[in-house]
Amino acid sequence: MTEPQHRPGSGRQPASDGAAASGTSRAPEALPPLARVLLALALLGLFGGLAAAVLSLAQPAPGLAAAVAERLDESGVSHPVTAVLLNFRGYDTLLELVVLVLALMGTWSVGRARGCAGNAPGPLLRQLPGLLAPLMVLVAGYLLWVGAHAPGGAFQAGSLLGGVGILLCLSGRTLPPWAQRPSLRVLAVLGVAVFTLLGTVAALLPGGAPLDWPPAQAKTLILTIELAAMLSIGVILAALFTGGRP
Amino acid sequence: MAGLSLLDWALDGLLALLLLWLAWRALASPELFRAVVLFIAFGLVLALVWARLYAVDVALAEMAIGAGVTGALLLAALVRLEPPIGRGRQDARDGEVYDHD
Amino acid sequence: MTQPVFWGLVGMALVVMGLYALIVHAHLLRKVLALNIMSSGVFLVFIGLARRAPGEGTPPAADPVPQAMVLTGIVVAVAATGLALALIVRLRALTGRTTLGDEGGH
Amino acid sequence: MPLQLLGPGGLGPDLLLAAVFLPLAAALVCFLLPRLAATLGLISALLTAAATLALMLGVLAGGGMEVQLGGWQAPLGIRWRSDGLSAALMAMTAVVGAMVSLYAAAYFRHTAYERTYFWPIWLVLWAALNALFLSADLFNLYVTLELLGFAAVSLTALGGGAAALTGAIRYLLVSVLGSLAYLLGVALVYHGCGTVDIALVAACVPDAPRPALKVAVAAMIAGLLLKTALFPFHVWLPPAHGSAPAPVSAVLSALVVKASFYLVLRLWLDVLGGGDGDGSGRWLAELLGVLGAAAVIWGSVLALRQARLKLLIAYSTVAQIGYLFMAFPLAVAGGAAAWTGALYLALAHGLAKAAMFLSAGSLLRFGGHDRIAELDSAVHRLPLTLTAFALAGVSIMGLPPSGGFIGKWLLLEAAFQQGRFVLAAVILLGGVLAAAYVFKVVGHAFTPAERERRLRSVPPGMEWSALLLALAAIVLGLTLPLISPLLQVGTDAAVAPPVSAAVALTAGGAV
Repeated sequence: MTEPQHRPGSGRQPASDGAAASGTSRAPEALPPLARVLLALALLGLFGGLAAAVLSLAQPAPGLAAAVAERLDESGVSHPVTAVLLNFRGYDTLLELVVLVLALMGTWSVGRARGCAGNAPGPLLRQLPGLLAPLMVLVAGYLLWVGAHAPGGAFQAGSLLGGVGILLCLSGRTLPPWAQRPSLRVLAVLGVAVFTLLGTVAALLPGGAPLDWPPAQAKTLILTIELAAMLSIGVILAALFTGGRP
Repeated sequence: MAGLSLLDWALDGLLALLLLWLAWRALASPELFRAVVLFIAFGLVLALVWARLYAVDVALAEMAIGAGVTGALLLAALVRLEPPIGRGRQDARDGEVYDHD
Repeated sequence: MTQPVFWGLVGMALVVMGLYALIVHAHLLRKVLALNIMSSGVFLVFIGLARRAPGEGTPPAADPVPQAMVLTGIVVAVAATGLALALIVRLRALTGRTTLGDEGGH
Repeated sequence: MPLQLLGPGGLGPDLLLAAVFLPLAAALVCFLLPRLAATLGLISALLTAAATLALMLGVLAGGGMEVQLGGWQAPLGIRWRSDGLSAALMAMTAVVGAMVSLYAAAYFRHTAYERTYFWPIWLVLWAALNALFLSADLFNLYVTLELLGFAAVSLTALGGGAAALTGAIRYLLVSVLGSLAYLLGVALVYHGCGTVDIALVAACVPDAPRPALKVAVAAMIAGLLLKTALFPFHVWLPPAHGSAPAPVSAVLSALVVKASFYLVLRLWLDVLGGGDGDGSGRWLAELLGVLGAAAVIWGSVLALRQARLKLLIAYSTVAQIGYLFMAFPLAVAGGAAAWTGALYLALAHGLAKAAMFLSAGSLLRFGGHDRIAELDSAVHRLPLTLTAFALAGVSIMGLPPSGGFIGKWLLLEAAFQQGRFVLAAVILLGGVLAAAYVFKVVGHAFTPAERERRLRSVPPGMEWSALLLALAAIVLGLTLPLISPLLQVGTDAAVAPPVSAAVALTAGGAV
């Protein structure tokens, strides 16, 4: 970061803001020294309490590793973390996807996107996506597929896709016309929509419960949801990067 | 856990010190840009810690989301919050009016 | 002290450090950084302590349930960061402020 | 429809599903079709309210209901559990939600931009509330808390100005901090008990390592107090609630702060078994009571000193939250009626405070400002709105026959029976101060206009929804026989072993 711009009127800013804007000064701190010392002492006491809690936890630990292992073959996947994320505690994951969509709605409601970080991209940044993007998409696809039986899955894959979006944005490329507003929205809510729909259908089957995947179809259902979730996560993370609605 | 060798402890200790130091520098660094870069480094070291704790899924996610996307978000926001000299036009581009109150 | 307890303590230290920075700093971007470091600390407590149980297989895999929970937490944290930054950038564009404006500095 | 159909064996589980998934799906559709957002949003809001009220009738008729999500038993899976406590709060949410939706349809009619974002975010917020009231899983509750917080923050920022943005950012920081403290507690609970299911954790509490458990409970409750804005954690609330658009302020004050209060209560009753296990539970209850009493006085005094109507109402919320926590020392000392009183106050405050904020929004729309001293002659132009405000004020003051009266009466009774005269005095003083700030507003509204101003018309939808909510707050006081059994369903857990102890046993056997 080079010298920050001195805006007109910055003299009337709070002093702490002025200090923050000038890169050479000390970190802005809101509290006077005495209060900071007292705060540090109080937090030291807090750390003591927290440490006591950690130290008091007995060994061996109770945990759910055994319970997960026992029912793993009914989950449709052989990687325990994926089984927890998309089957045993799939409802958490659904709500987490809603959190992402909500962050997107909130960001879009605040203002328009102001382009990517601004600078005209240098030659490296212009060329990089051409090389990296296909590779990253490939790796994302691999991570999604491998998640069924080894570490990986929709979140890691989706964030890689998000990275692709960020790179493309930084390189100054614009979205192709088909990816403009309406389909962007569709992609963003796809994960939640597919998850909710399948979860509701599962509840309406005789003897079913919400998000209850029949063991025979579980793997297909989980991969379908993960595919949709990956696309949504990628689109949302990239859209969050642009900082506003398109 | 009982079979933790001296080497394991050395590695754990080193990682922990590095993690705490990076966190402290990221929080106390006077320059915001440096603070954000240190935070990204913190995320990468944390990913190593996850791998060391056999949480490979979390390590991957930390690298991609914790360090990668969060870092990118922070850097982008930093540019928008403190535009460097000569790039003030960008702020006015959207027709937004500053009212310095 | 065992390895899980060690990492649990490191996690708690990160929580406390983040809390200190959250209170002390006025700049909103620093507050966001502080919250992110705090949440990393919480995740470290969550996963570090999970290694107390003797794991199964080689290498001994960590308890998958805390791992899944921390994955959820990481995604929630990035969502919070994105939303917070969008609001902060907007506040800066409207008022020129990068602080809440009612603390410090005055 | 026969009530049995709504109970556990019949449509009950589907109603639980509808309460969460219907507003969620509707939010997605509203987001995808911004032009139809208002129409679709209003229809789905009314449907959600209907499903939730049917659910409450089902709980009244057939008792609590449970759904195992994904078909997995706890501790592996997540449970929804609907009992009287959650059904009562969900029903209040439904009434407030339906009226706020009606109000918002009129309020945002001419602001296309706010409208397209208000509806999806508001419906997600409603889904998050219902999900929170239903969840019986500590980690899942963390996710619902975050969802609720982000939705509330986004809605606050919808106000657009610098004040709204500052309020929203402070709200977000506080909300995330509170959630993190809660999550830290959940992590310790998981490592102490090996589960995050509420019933299983309750069964494990006697054997859990003490320091870890105490720190976990302290962290969770501290985080929730921050979110529910109990004194001295209240400073973030008035700016956020005072600067958001009126329907949003109503939702935040009436519903969102109640959610974290509900969770404190849930932890207290279902996890800690009423908190009288050992000395520290009683100590914590006394602390909460003292903070509550301080909130009643401090919030009321500050409300009285505000010049702007919406800030006055926001500080009144700070005070009314205090009453809810004053029930803790009274209930722990043996007065289970204090819980009923606190719940009654929570419900009555939700209805009345929503009515107040909606009225304030109408006055703001009408006069273009909400400066209390310049509300002159509003009564001639907006009689319905002023009536709504005054009726809501009756409930906030705690005058008969309102819901607020019943709640305060039950608390007072418990305080007198236990000889806690200081608490009783605070309860009465809070009522007097509330009367003062309500009459301050009403008095200014009755003064004749001194000068002509540019005045805008207020659509009838905005006036009537506020009035209906205020009437609901009054009628609540007359329905004690109907609602009291509902609240008993929840408080049973404090006296008898948890309803879900059977689940704990079967699940414990499965591990």
